[in-house]
Amino acid sequence: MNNKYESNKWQEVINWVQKRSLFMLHYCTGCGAIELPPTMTSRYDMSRFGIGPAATPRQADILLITGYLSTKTLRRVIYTYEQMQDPKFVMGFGSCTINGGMYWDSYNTIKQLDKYIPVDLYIAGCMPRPEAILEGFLKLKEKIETGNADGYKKYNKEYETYKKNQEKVLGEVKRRQ
Amino acid sequence: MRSENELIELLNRDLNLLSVKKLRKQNISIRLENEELVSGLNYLKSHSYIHLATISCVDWIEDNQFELIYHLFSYEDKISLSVKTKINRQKSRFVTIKNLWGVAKYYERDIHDFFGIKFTGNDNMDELILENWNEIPPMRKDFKTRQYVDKKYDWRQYHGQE
Amino acid sequence: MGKSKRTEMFFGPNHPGVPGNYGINYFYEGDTVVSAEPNPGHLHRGFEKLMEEREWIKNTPLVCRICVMEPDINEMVYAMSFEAIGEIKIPKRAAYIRSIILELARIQAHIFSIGGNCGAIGLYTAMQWGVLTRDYILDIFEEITGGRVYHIYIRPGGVRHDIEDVTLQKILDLLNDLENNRMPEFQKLIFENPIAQKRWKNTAVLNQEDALSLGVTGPALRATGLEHDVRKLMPYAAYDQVDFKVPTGEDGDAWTRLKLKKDEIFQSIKIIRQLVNNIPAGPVSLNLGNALKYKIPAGEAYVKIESSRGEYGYYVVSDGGLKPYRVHVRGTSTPLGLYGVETLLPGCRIEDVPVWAHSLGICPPEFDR
Amino acid sequence: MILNIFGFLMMAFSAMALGLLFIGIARKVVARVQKRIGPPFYQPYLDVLKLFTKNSITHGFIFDFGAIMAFGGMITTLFFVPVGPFVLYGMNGTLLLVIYLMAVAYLGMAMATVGSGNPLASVGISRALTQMLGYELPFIVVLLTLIYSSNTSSIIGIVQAQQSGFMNWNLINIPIGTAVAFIALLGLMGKKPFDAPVAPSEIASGPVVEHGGKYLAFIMLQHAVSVVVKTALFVDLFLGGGNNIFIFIVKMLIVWLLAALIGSIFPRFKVEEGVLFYWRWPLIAALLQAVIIIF
Repeated sequence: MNNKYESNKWQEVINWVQKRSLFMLHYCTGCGAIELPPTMTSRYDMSRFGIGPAATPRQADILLITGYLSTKTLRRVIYTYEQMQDPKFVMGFGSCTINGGMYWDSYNTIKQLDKYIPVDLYIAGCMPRPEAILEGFLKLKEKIETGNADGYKKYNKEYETYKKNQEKVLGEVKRRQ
Repeated sequence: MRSENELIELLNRDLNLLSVKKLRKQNISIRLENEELVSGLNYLKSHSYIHLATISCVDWIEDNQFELIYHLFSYEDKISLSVKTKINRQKSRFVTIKNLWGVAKYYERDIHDFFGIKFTGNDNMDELILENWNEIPPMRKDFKTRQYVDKKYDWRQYHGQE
Repeated sequence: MGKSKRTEMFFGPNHPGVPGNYGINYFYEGDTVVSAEPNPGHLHRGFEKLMEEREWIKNTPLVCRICVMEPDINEMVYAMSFEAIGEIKIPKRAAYIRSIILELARIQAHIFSIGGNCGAIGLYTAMQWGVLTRDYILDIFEEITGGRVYHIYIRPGGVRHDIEDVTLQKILDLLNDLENNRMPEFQKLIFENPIAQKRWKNTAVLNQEDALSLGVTGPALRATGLEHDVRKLMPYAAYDQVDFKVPTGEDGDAWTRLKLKKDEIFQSIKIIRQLVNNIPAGPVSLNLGNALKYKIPAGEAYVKIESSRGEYGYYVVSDGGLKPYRVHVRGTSTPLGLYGVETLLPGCRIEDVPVWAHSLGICPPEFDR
Repeated sequence: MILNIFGFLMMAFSAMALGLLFIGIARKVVARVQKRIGPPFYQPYLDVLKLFTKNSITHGFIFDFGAIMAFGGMITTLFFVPVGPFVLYGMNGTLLLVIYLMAVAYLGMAMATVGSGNPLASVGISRALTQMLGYELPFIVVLLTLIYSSNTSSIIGIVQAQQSGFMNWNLINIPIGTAVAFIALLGLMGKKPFDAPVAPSEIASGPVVEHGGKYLAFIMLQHAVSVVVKTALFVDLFLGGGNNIFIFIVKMLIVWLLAALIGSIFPRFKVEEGVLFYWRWPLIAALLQAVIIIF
């Protein structure tokens, strides 16, 4: 995988801007979503870092997969992800997205999120504390600045692989723009 | 307001019980024949057991039977009453009680999802919780989760792991 | 005849107003919902199957994840069903500690729910304050159990470890702060807010007849005037040792339910004060032998307790083995979230749909399981 | 000619910059009410810049045209509203023209909505147009009173009539009317409690639900300009305008922050409740004011 980022002044400016303003899609896919309100609101207040909630996928930059994904949700997540506009970033949130976590032997949850959509960053923990989430956001910002958060490019490039994996779990996935 | 023993007496008198058990304080379970279940529930509903908490199903694979348990509660007697009946596992068909409690419609759909039991009279038996499920229903005892998971999902490979 | 102007709308799963990952597909004409259908199952993890595959004790960390709003309820009801089948009597101090934990959980759930209701009508300041206030209770939980959200504290045979006196004092301080500083703020901001009243009054009305036939419990039932509370009907833990009232309302609308929740917070504060002041000394858990080899005789139990939204029940069957033979979870909002959507939502306005869902306490993970 | 175009561009860009600054400050203030620190005041600039770097998807010609119409409509309105000493057009009738032009932006949004075909957006825009019926009625009554009392329908004329001291402000002359106009201003700006058209928890940000990337950036800029236009209009009409641009901006900021603070402690009205609210007390008050002024 070639992550080498070409030094380009214009691209640098774009990355700098993108890093400082991130709209997070308000989609609670799992129980991790319970730690998002504290992160968003008064006590931890992630808006300090320029991260705010967005109501619809069209407006959002970050897709947070907050915890386990049942296959039924995975389908919606794929639709949502494909509706989002580039550049878009995915954060896997909690152990469940990494290897199934608590639900490693459940028949209805996926075990590994990055098989189905590209993940830029994982936050471990069940569930991650608000501090961990903030730390994750800061790490993501670093990655964006250095141009390493390129999951969406990978998705376009290796689309067929992802599609194959998705269809293995879901059957047919109807795609609409 | 009846006590547990009064209730058992009443039920023995009016219903054709297969068995009755006082499980613990404020907890009674009774067993009815398949055919008498709906009329029995109807009787209980008219005797202040108006709260249907849920319908559970247990797969007794060794006896080749499914057991349906209707959990009722009376706000007057303050007794939680479980009404049970067993049905054949192969036939896996039973009658709906949605005319007694409309909400049972969804409990039955849920049981249909997880056990594959069809309820006659309940017209909507579409998938509720699961989506595109084409294995044997997951809550049956002969459904092996581990095998299914191994087949369907990929495990994450860690460095240094076989 | 004019053409029917029905339009389909997907309210969730990806929608900011929906509580959790849950969908309601409805058709609307003008601004009114004419037919609705729930679309649950996005959070299905197969808990009941997973629990059949794990030993009794290993289920303790699992059950709390069924409902994330109030995880302790699940731990409690699971432990209670284990004890009911095994006919185990837990120490008195453990019962007191359990009640304290459950009441704290109730307060945090109520505050969170009030905040969520305010978010649904656009009163974001109250939502922010609500989450902030809840966080202080989570701090107490963290001190007692080590976890903010999932505590894994109440286990079969008692609780995991003792509460220290310092922490009990902290709980009392927190309650004082809540009662004297924070609740009056909420009172001014939410309950004396004319527009909020306008939005909630006569909205999402659930009458007594419907509530009983659906099997609705908790604040939604009490708001219609019935004084039904599992804590009073079938006392568990240490609830028979304390003196408290069950607040009821009349109208059965969203406003009444919210006021009830506020009153219940004060009742819970009262309960915790009594419990903390009268807590007996002694052990906090029984020694049941090797944790991985817990065994209880064959049997069954349907156990229910009062969560912040109503009756939460577990039906547990044991065949005498190392693992439960069958566990069935009856989530509180199951009747409302499934059948209630179909029957009660039609006639509601589009802008009242989130108010409906939040004020009736729809919590999708507990019916998806 | 070239100088004129340059002037227009300068005005448009500085209005955008000022509007975004206002939005940033309001976010910060509201955050303090909510007991948090809040984003830096320059966050809206970054948001807009970022949105311009994003890919965006169109939903057809009508969608594009609607977005341009919304943005262009608002910019055009700006040229007719005196912002401090900057007056581009001062002819008679600008006041009514401005009210008329402000609707163009909404119509543009409505077109974009049609283009996107999203039911949430159509609900949102129908709410916005319904709400317009609500606040315009008392607002127009107040404006007619104003035109009557100042003997001119040119905004700059009304400003000039209020010069020479605080006591000449319309705030003092027609106090009830000012209050009514302020309430109407809340609806005009879509501030709470009159933000039903964009209610995120009900209809997922309403008309802009399908706007992503550059389209959303245009909508944000349009919003920024509209903040400037509407607060400037209010300052011109009731708070004596201003020859000094700084004093003028401070007055605008006060109006804007007052609106933001009110928004932070109220939930939103249902749309028809909002309309009925406007048709009740504000309308009666406005008519009362008119009667007082005329007789």
